[in-house]
Amino acid sequence: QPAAVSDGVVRVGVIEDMSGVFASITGQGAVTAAAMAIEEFGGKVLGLPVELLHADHQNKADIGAATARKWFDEDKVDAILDVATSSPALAVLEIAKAKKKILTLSSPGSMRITNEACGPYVAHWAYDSYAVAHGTGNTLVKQGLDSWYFVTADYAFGHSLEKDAGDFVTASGGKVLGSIRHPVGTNDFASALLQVQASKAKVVALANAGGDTMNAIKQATEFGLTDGGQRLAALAGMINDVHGLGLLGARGLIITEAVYWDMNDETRAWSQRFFQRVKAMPNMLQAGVYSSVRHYLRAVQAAGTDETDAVMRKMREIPVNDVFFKNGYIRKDGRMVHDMHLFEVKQPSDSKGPWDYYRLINTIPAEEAFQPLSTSRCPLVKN
Amino acid sequence: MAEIVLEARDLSKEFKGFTAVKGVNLQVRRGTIHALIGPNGAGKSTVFNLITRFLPPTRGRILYKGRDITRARPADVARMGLVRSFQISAVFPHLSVLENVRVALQRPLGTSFHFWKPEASLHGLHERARDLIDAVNLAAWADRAAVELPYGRKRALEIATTLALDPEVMLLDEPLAGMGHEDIGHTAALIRRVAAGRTVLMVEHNLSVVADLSDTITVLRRGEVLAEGPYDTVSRDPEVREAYMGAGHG
Amino acid sequence: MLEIADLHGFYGESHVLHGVSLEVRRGEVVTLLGRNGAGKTTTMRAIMGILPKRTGAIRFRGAELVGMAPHRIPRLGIGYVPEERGIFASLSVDENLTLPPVVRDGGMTVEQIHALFPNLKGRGATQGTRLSGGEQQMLAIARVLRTGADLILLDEPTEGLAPVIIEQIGVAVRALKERGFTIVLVEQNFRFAATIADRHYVMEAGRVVDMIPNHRLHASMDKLHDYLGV
Amino acid sequence: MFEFLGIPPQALFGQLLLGLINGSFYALLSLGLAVIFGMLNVVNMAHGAFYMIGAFVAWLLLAHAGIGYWWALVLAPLAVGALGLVLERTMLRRLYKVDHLYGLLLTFGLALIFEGAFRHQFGVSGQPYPTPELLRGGSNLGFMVLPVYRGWVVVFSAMVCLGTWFAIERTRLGAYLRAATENPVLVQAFGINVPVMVSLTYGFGVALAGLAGVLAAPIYQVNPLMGSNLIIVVFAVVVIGGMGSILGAIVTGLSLGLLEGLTKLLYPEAANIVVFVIMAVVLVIKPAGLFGRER
Amino acid sequence: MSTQSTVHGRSGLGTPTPAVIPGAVLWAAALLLAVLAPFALYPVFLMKVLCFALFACAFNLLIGFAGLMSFGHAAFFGGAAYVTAHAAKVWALPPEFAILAGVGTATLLGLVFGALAIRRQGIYFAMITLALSQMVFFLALQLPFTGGEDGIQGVPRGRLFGLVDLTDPLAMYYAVLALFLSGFLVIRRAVHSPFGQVLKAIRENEPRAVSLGYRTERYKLLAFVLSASLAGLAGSVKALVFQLATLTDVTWQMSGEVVLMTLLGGMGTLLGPVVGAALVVALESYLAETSLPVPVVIGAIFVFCVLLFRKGIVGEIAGILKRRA
Ligand SMILES: Nc1ncnc2c1ncn2[C@@H]1O[C@H](COP(=O)(O)OP(=O)(O)OP(=O)(O)O)[C@@H](O)[C@H]1O
Ligand SMILES: Nc1ncnc2c1ncn2[C@@H]1O[C@H](COP(=O)(O)OP(=O)(O)OP(=O)(O)O)[C@@H](O)[C@H]1O
Ligand SMILES: [Mg+2]
Ligand SMILES: [Mg+2]
Repeated sequence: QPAAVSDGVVRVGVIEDMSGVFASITGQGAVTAAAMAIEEFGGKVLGLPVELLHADHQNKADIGAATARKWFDEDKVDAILDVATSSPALAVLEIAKAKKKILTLSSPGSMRITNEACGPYVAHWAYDSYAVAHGTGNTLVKQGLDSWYFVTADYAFGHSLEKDAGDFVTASGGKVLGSIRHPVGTNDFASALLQVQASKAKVVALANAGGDTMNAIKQATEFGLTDGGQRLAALAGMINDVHGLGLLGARGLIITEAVYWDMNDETRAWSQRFFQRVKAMPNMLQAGVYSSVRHYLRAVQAAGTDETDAVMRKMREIPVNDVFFKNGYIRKDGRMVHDMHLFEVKQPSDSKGPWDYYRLINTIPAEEAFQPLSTSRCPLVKN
Repeated sequence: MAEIVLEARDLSKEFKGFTAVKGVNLQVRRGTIHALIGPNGAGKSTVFNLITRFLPPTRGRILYKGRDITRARPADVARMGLVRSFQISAVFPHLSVLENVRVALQRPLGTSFHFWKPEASLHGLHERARDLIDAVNLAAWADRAAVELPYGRKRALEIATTLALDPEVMLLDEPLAGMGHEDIGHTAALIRRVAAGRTVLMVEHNLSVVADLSDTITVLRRGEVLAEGPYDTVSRDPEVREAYMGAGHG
Repeated sequence: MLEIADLHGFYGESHVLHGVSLEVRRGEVVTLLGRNGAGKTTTMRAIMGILPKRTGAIRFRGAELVGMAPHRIPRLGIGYVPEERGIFASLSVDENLTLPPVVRDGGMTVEQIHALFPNLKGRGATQGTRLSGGEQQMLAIARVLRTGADLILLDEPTEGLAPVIIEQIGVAVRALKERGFTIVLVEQNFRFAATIADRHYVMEAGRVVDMIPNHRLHASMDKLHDYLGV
Repeated sequence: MFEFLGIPPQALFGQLLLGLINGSFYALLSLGLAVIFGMLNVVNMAHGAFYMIGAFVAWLLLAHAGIGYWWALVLAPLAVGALGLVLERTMLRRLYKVDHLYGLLLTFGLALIFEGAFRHQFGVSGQPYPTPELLRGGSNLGFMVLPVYRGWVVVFSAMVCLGTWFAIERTRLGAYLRAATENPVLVQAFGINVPVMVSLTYGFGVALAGLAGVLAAPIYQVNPLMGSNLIIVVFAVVVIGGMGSILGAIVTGLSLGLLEGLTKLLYPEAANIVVFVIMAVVLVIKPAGLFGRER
Repeated sequence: MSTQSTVHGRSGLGTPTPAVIPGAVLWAAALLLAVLAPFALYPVFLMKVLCFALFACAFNLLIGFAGLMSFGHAAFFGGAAYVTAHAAKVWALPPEFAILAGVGTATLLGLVFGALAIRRQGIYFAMITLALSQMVFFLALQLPFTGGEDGIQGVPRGRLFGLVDLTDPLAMYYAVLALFLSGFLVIRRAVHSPFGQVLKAIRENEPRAVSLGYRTERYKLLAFVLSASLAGLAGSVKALVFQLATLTDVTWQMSGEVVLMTLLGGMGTLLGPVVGAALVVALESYLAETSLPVPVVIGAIFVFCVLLFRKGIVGEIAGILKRRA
């Protein structure tokens, strides 16, 4: 029933960081992933064209918000299917809620998305700070690394990473010795690292992402942190960071990700196609964008319309099944629940070449991977 | 002897170890024209700046009508009726002649901070402004921007503006500097006219005008008072002749 | 040595020199007399090429100065002592003295300069502008003597100076003349000028209106009164 | 073992040393700014951009021509200086006669162009630049591991600062510069080519920024925005030190670096703003700056 | 009364202006256009233009009429935006009080900045304001209530005076228009007030103004505070329009942007900043959809204006009209 599609086009958009600190983990890769999902549908759904818009918010919440507002008001965009970075994402979230439009988020990891800020048309896709903090935190504490010091990016995602990991550490009998905050896009971690070094904490947990994580790891090596016996944990580390640092700099890091390109034939095939276009392997954020766009289009197909309520109902009904995410489902608070994996970065000698970086050490089953609904602060959960 | 209206006591000014004014004592009597002369760098302008509080003195006191104004703010000194002119012509170049004078008249109105009042509230001042402009023979220029005036006319405007404050004491720093011969005569006459009922302290190099106008002359040299008195006395002082006037004058 | 023909000079829009012509022979002391604003300083600035705009011809030893880059002119051997003296406050006396580069052989040594201006001796480390007005004037003159320039332009060297110092400067100028320097002097104080100059050019409103050799000065007194209003 | 305000000496010395390193960058950058301001009366808002370009030139040399750090240390400042020279000749020169504010606005525009262009070309995520072979590793000072490279930065920039100070305050060339700052026309009338000197000064000033950029490359990522926030701090340094004072720029740069380090220990929250607070205080007490002359 | 179309304020008093009637017609037409605009154009875009126009007008009051160039006006704009956002969201104040709180903050900031900065002039003044505003930037980054990198989001627009529902775009637009107009009129009046006269005199020749008995620092300070308050008003309104307050509003690049708007439109003209703001905002939103790098284009315009176009659009037009007259 094509008539049910507003103005004859299904328009979806993604707002990414195209040139900032998070450009390599979101950016063009995320846009390409979305495009690949649409291509799988032949660029059409319900016989009508699917149009993909993308924008660069330059890591500024107001640009992100202004873009979303204009897309909804002026450009007849039906859904926004990713917004990179927590701050712009939360800003867009408010607008999407007010305008009753579907929003799925893969790139940001802030817990507020599925707690205080949750909404009926919002889904949080690939990961969140709880999931990665949980994975990495548990593993390290079990190894007896029980005193932690945080180097935290001063924004929603950083805070929630620190809080979630800190909670695990204390819950499993460890101690959090302190934390240092830094603005996003910091150049110099020297004085933070010096403080961390003086604290003699066993684990230096980096509650930041992208370029910040890489910078911090690089400088930690420079100041001899690891030589002094302290262990670095990149809580939101991703395969791109490993690639940027090189195995020599990143070896031994524990990283929790939802996907790895080299898991099975299916992922390898898809990732190779992705690699052809982006010159990098996908990380969980980009795979998440692919997954959410694909799922959205399936829901539109099933609903026979692009009307928000109907599509959202279908999105919750149909299980998420694609190359990377198996049997996922969207919970009441908007969380898309799926397995998470724990990886250790290989030693240079064990690697067969570029992008052969991870060794799987553990898979965290979907039920355990995410914040239990019982502790959710999402108002939708209570009613 | 008339009352002393302005007095400097042991006034000194040092600039980073260099003493520009050294223990100057100066007494200006009410109703007189008092000239301050001396070679370049003698400290005349500095004394002027000290008296009008544009520079803080290193030492010494300044008394105006018996009140100590050594620590007063320059704007306050002006409000008390002690108003100066500048060595280089000081007008508001892009305001009209009328507005130039009106700015001076407007202060006593007390509405100068009123940013919500219309400009029309100042129109009541126009009559008085035009009178003052007439007095210095600028009527023909009243609506022209000050920047368009020839040099000598700017000095006239400056005097009109100064008069608008109805000062008790006027301090004129080289009022004739850079003027052509015609302007000099005119302006000297103007100064004489406006000096009636006021006190004038002026710095001037033009000795013939000084001789003509002033009741008392103070000669400064290297920051110190060298001589003081009426022109005839001063100009016969051998030291003054040596330091300033040279063989040619007097 | 220096020949100026039909020189016009401008400050922005205002036309200040209206066809100045004069010549100076080697070894002469020549003065420019004239009222305030007659264009004397401007003429000197035009020679030095630091006037924003000028037309006409200025020939120095056969080289045309109009159109030449300003920094090349002094290198031909012309020294300039400006009206306002131009002593640099951020430089010591010695630095001021050695600031202008030596442009030709035959300049005076620092010892010779000290002999000529004893006041400058032993003041080398003093900040330039701390000197008294007269000493500053001496320094300004001394500064160009070192460079080997043999044509010296002096703009009002006696302005505002005590007669004692004027006398001293007169002695210095005569000494320079004896050494073979050529000097062009701008003076208001024509009593002073009369004691040292060979010839006088009189300027009025941007033109040279007369030339009076020094020996005819007394005979021309009336004319001068007219010109200068003294 | 002694303690300072309850801070263990390790932390104290460590942070102070880091402060000194930051201070070296402040000093180098504010020195360039001061030189330019002194001669041209231009507040060079593009200074941070030139710093960034210096780092990028080093990176480009390495990535595309295989030319390493030591050559970059020479070539990058030359390249940046040449760029500055061209800009001075073609643009800045036209503004000397109008209000000095226009110089500030022009260089602000240039900064936007440069940063925008590099950002467009290279993204802001930053390019890694390896520490030169010779300066790798750290040396254990007891209270901290000092990366050799950072030590080198302190020593080298101190040398450059001293050299510049000496050249300007103690040589003939410096005398020309200072004189031309006061009265360019007269200096020209002494046979010195002032316009060329002005161009060269601007070139030299920005070359110093370029040099700082090369020095920074191995420490921080090479990043199009690396200069944009740093430069405001440097402005504050210059205001505190007194505009146009060479010595003021160097001394204030280093001491503020130290002070910032100290603040990071005592009250880390204030570390970013301590410089500005000091600026406000200095303005109240000595409006011309600590070493400045009132103009 | 002199009613001039270009309001440059420099032509002589009492000279009859031939453009009296066309001037009035022009104003009326502009007002009508502003009232009808949201039916043709995207209201949020228009509101953004109005906010920045007010911001630029406030900045212009200082540079154009007091001769002081602030390079730190983002502090007032952004500072007010934060406080308004916080007041509306956390304290749940109605919009009129939230705006008042923002403007009050900007005024206080203006007082502090002004007291420090007016000790110096020219480029020093610019640098000091720049540095002080950077301090506000860091405060905004670190103070707990500002939300760091996230800013304050989801600010409720609320009901104006408990009556007008501002979530309606048209209602919001007219509210913004009204606020802009009142800000604009305050500036226009201030420029032509007794205060404005003194300010002009100070700009022209400060020592002379002092010698006439004016305590010039106080006038400059008042001008600074006035300008800061109005910049704050612009920021407060912007926070409500976009329902957020973020670091962008307090960066020094924002301070630079408002300089550009004013420069482009014409410093010291009343309408210039409005034209400049409209142009820059339109340009930015156009550029955002192309692949051209925005800062480069903006920077190029800056360089162009400074080198060749210093009077700005309105300034140039006024110049041409004057020459023909
Ligand atoms: N701000 C200053 N810093 C240092 N020295 C100064 C300053 N102002 C003036 N002087 C010095 O103080 C002395 C007196 O200067 P002043 O201007 O009072 O002289 P004057 O008698 O007015 O001369 P003129 O006839 O040229 O106006 C001069 O030697 C001058 O160099
Ligand atoms: N920088 C300038 N800009 C514009 N006009 C100028 C400038 N300098 C001088 N003038 C004008 O040029 C004319 C000639 O000035 P100049 O200085 O050459 O006179 P002068 O003969 O040296 O006088 P004085 O005896 O006062 O030194 C005067 O009318 C003067 O007002
Ligand atoms: Mg549609
Ligand atoms: Mg002269």
